[in-house]
Amino acid sequence: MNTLIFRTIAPLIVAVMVVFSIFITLRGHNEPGGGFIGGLIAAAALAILSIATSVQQARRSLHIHPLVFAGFGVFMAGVSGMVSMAAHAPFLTGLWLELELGEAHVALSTPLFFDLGVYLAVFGALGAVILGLETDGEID
Amino acid sequence: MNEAMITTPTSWADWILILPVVLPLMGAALMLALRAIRGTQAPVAFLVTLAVLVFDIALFLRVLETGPIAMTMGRWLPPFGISFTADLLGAGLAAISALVTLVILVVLGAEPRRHAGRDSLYPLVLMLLCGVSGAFLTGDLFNLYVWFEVMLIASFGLMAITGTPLVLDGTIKYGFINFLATSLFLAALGLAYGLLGTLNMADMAILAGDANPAAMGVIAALLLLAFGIKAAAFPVNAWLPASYHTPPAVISALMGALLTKVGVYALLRTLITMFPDARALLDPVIVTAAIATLLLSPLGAIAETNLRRAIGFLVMGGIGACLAGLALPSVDGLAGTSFYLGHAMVTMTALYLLAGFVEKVTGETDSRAMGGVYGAQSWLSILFFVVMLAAAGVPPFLGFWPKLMLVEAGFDLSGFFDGAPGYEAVPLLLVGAIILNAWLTLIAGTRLWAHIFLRPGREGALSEQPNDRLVRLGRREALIGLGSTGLLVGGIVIAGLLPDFAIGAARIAATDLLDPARYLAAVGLGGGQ
Amino acid sequence: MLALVPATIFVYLLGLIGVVADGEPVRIAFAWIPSLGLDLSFFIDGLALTFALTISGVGTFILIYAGSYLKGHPHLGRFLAYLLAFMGAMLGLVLADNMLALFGFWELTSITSFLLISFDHRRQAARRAAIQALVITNLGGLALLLGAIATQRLLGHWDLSAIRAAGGTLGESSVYLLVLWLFLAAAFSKSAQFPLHFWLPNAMEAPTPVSAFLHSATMVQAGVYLLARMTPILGETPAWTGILCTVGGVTLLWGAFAALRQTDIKLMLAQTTIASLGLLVFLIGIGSETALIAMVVYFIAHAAYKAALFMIAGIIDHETGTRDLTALGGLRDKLPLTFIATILAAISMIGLPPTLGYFSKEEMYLALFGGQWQGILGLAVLILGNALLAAAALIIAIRPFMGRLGVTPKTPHEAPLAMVVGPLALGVGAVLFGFFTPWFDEMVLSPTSSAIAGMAIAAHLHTGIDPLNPILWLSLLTWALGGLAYWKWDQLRTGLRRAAAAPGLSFDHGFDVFMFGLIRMAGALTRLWHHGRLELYMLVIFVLLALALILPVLGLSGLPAWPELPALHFHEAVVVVLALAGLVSVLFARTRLFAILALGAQGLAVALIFMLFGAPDLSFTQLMVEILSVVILALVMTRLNLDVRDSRSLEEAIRDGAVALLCGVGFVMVLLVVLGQPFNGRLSEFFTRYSTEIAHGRNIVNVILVDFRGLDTLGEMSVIMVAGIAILALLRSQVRKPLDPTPVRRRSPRKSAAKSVAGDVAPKAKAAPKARAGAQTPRRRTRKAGPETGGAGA
Amino acid sequence: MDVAIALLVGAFMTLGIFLMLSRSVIRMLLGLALLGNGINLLIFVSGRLSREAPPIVPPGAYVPEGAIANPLPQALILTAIVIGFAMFAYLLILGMRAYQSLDADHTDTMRLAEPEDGPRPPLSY
Amino acid sequence: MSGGEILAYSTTFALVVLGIALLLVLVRLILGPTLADRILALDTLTTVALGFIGAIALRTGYFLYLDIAVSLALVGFLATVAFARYLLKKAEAEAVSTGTGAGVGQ
Repeated sequence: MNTLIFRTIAPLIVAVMVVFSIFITLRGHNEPGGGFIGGLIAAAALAILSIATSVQQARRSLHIHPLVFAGFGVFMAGVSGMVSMAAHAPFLTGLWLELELGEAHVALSTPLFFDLGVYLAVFGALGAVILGLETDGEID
Repeated sequence: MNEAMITTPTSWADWILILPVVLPLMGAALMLALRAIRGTQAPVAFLVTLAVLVFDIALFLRVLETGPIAMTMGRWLPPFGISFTADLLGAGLAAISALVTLVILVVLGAEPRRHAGRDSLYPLVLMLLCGVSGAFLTGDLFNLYVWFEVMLIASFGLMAITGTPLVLDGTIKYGFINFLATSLFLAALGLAYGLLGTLNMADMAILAGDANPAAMGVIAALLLLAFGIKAAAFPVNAWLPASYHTPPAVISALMGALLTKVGVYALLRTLITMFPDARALLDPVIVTAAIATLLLSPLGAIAETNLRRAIGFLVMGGIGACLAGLALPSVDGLAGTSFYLGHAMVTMTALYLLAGFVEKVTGETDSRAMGGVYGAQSWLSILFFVVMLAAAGVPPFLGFWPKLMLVEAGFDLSGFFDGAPGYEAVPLLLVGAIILNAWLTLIAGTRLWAHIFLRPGREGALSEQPNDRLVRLGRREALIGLGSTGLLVGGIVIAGLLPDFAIGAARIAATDLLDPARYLAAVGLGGGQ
Repeated sequence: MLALVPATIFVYLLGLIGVVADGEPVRIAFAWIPSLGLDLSFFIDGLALTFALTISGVGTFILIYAGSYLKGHPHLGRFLAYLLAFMGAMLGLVLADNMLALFGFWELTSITSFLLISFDHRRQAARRAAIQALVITNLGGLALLLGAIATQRLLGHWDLSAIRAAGGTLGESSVYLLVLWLFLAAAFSKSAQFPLHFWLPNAMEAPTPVSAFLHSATMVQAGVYLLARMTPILGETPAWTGILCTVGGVTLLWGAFAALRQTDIKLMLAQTTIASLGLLVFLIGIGSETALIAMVVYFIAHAAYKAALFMIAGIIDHETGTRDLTALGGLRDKLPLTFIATILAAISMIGLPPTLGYFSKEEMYLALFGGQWQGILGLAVLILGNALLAAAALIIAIRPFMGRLGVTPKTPHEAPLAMVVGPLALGVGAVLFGFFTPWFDEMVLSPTSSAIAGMAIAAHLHTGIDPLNPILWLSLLTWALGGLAYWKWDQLRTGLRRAAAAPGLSFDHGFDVFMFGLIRMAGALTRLWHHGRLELYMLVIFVLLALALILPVLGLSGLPAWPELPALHFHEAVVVVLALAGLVSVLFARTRLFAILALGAQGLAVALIFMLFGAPDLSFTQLMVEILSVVILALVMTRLNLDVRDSRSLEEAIRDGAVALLCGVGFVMVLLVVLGQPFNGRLSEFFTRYSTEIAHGRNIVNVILVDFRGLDTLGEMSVIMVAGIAILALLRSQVRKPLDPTPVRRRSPRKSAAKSVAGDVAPKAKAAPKARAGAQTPRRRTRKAGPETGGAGA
Repeated sequence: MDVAIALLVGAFMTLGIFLMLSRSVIRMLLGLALLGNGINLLIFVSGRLSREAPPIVPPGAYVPEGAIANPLPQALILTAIVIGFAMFAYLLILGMRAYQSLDADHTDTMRLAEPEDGPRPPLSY
Repeated sequence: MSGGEILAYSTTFALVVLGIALLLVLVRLILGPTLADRILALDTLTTVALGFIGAIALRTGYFLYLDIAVSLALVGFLATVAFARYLLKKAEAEAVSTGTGAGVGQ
């Protein structure tokens, strides 16, 4: 797909999609969205990037092997469930930490990290599949 | 808060219920996240599995002491949160899964050549263990579905890891049929939710009695079909002999040990504990399937020349025995099934592992081309012989006891030897099938033994000439790989000689299966309902 | 050295003789499986003790003999280990009180026998014999198991001593015949009774010590032991007597005639063993006091002389290299000690006074003398059988040793002392016993026959030779007949051979027919069910699915009612039509791309349905998944040249369509049933109620996903992660493809394929010689179609 | 409307199963996808339908005003969709690899694991 | 007629029209005749669905549906891109195998 228009536009779209995916993930707790959808959008962005430029380029722009994202995401979700051990609560108990940073009111919670983990897992695994399909899996 | 959440604090000791699932999950995730450091995978996998085994055993002992225990995730009151519930059956099977995985990891580690797909192998093994543990310990039907899928995708990955044409063929059959099975499970689950409005197994067990019998019948029939496929019950067992012999032997061992057994476990859990009324409707089907599986599987093993494919048929024969227990729902029958499940896990692992060594020694997969192992590898031969006898249920090896319990259950349920005039014929049919199965299995086993071990050379004119293609196992492999398998077999022998503990535990497990009061109480439901 | 083990046991058991003879059986029990109410209990009464003494006594000599017989054999240690294991199992069998323990030992003897018969595993005949013996005895063993369980159910105890103490008997039970046949099947298979006798001659493939020990003196006697043991519980009924006498008598004659047909010493001995076993069964069947006494005496006598004769056969074989009676002769001077032993054993076998064999014959004739026509018939059978056995004994004692020296493969020398001492001692013992009859009566015979009969029997052997006693004349008749048979042996043998060959079918051959038939049937059935055609596997599943969906509904509630629910709006209907159109287009798509497009359209419609019914998150996810599916499909399809058209014939399509339609209808029906039921929405109400308050999230679906049911999500994301791993592994495996030994048939036209060939050939070329040199270098991408890959590619 | 969707479920199942019974792997995969969608819809209908009221609590409120769609089946289906997608992707790529290795996507050609004319068991000991 | 009613009528009208559009696109999707037609039909289907979602958002007052419309707009073209790429690759492959530049279509 070496058309000029697509190659020029694609990075822009990809950037928008990535930002949008993070946005969707973060607000998922209150509005439609969440880690799954965010991750899927991010993976779609990666697909567009790889089609518009090349797999190698898309892989380079990630810096890290996509499966590392996936592993890290699952690990993060697991950790966010384990935190409740310290609180003498069962696995995956939601713990909330309300931070007042000056004007901003930030709510940090284990479900948030869990959702971020989902995002990373979905993005990583699907990204790996999409890139791998073009290169026989050799995407190191 | 009180009406929504459990307020009693969870002690750290309670975490043994969830750690067998979380540890391998996080271990696998960590392996991926740190994939740059390659040499660590094998030791990490070993340590994680060892930890899981320790936790599983602790869990088992605790359940033995206090009865079933539960942990509801996120502190939400059951049935609203997901309750992990361990009764003796689940905990015991989880412990055995961890044990066989550990042995398999050791054997894998001792192999001189690394398998293809080395980066994925250990994470996949851990994820398989994770899925299996989850399936054994969860107390929520949808959650069970999720663990089934975890297990399934991990087994896909493992099975196709070498990517040879043979493996691909096997995996296609395995993959399509098994994914279809989980899809049917999902459909049954959806219907059950629509009917009962709940997903917690204990809660479902309570509500199922008053639900529409026709719909419950469909749900139970769907579950029987779905888990029957998973468990490789006749006539939906074709995927097993089509696929289990294709991957490397260690992977066959892992699958043969774990996957079908989870299917049987799910059958027990759903049809015995949760929907006993609907199961009664399905009895004729279960009996037919059990008898057919019992009789046809060893015939397959007799007919098959590919060694590991023949073992696949033996795996299915064991499933027939388990199904027989499902059709004999007394304490003895279910205890027999529970015991048999544990026995089959260990025995089939050992059998596949030994078959792997045999294939290495002979360089062949077809028993017709093998021969002369008895002369060259005494230890391997004796181990194989013992395991074969254990699989056939010859006393005093381990397989005998569960079969004995099943036969006794059949006699008791038939009432034939009570002295009373009337009796039920069906349990006697099952008893007959179990006995014939033992005999046919022995025939199959001795044939394999005679062809592979006793006969000096390969099939045909040269069969009386020594086999000159035999290779010696590497030192490390013989010592560690065969040694650990030998330890496993030693365990089988000792457990067969002193089965009291296992029988007692199986009895308790069966009692809890039949009368779920303690199970319900552990979840926090059932009181006053 | 190992012989010390049985010797010690023998001496120990000998010490118990006095205690047992005083009517105080010894019982030892360990708690074994309390949860099944099982004790590992041993019970030593006269019967058990007699058998145990025989086993350990003969075992001692056998072990001495075996060490010498197989001297220098590479697997001597293995052999002795099996032999000892067998002896342990056999002792356990006769001493066990618990029926399950008895069954366990019973099976162990079968297994050790399998290992011993197949000891010379290089010959197919040995393997066949081993399998045959195991298959037959195992079937009997399973019958024993069933019988034992049935007995326990009926009489309430696992322990035989407890059953006997309670006076339990099954004679009046309504299922007596069934249980009887179960036990008989076990005993007959183990003791080689007609028509299950044929495995025993084949078992002579085993080395001679094994034949001497297992297949004459001990293991085959297990069936006799079982019958004796069960006499108080099962015996003394017309069926018992009738069956046992018939089978025993037929076996006696069959074995005796078959013995005279042989020219191989071992085979002749094996056939006489069958005959003797028949005789023992016959005597148990009669069950009178004298018959039981005769049986005990005969058992002891037989064990001694038969083991001795087998060992002698082994010596002859060992020293001359042949066992053919027609080739042997004149060994008297070469093997003097062996000759003496042979004469002693043969005297006992013929039943000349004062050997034990004589006494047993006297007793058995006495038992039948003066009866009804059955008694006379039995007597005739016994006389004929004994006469033929005597002839066989004469043949074995005279042919190899007298006459001219035969031409044999090896020059005969006297065997080493270790081999001769056994037969000599046993032969002397068989004779000596005759001089200690009072002690023998009191210490062995009475307790043993009492134990069998279940009541006190005072045995007394008639030692005097009284010409007026008609029994003596019967004995004389027997000897005369035996002498005649010996004299006419050559003619007799030819005649018998012709008779045996006449039907063209033997039991032994029948076993092959059965086994091969079983194997062929197994092959056919397996090919029928496991044909390897995926679509048929699936078809079976879907047929079952249709039944599972439809039958319960039709059977339990009839056709479901059409629930009263609001109708669709126009735009909703349009979406449904879109979905249907997408579906049908997938079905009829003629090209790949169109199929994918139709799949996308159908997915879009599903997403819209989710949206219309208030599920934005679902709709969102469905859309994304559908798009990504289409992308992946398109990526895959660029590499393939697939045909998506249906290749089914019309009939197949109709068949599949009917099944599919039934499934679809079934799903609709069960859904209607479910929809007709009231809905229990308490889970959702709970989630709705607490989503914001406790879980701090306004999107209830998301809160369910990450909090209420977070564990599902954890599992789900791990599915995704594993799918990533698995797919990458799968894709990576194909890079190795060009290195297959088989030529590549199809290669995608992309450049990377060519690159990977160039990159990989070099390491392979380097690695190959190394691998051939045996170095186990882990090679990275090269795949070898070795055993671990399942021999793929071959 | 529940009934209409129930009928649609039936249509999905029928066509999905019909496609799964064809011998081409790619068609079977399409069938599997349809079957998956059908099952998702089945769960959706089982949890009862309601129109256009997403299960989202308005800002500032504790509980939603009025009736909302049943959220639990949605969460379940969401999980099932994603799992189904993972499986679909795996099987698709498996089919592709099988096609490359076995040279066709027809189940008739997939007879390596269970050869068409498999060896007869030897009649020996 | 109040504002609410006007909105209700107009959204119903919009849904009907969009529904008819959907059906028309469907016809194009099924009839083809070329692959390009069908790809464009699917693309248009996505666009019409966008409108559909918007109309529903207006009708129900749940503006969160618009987010979905936004993301659909963002991602929806990906399928079209993938198809386009597929066609290109296929044409390339055919050109390689037959030596002639095959056209797009079937």
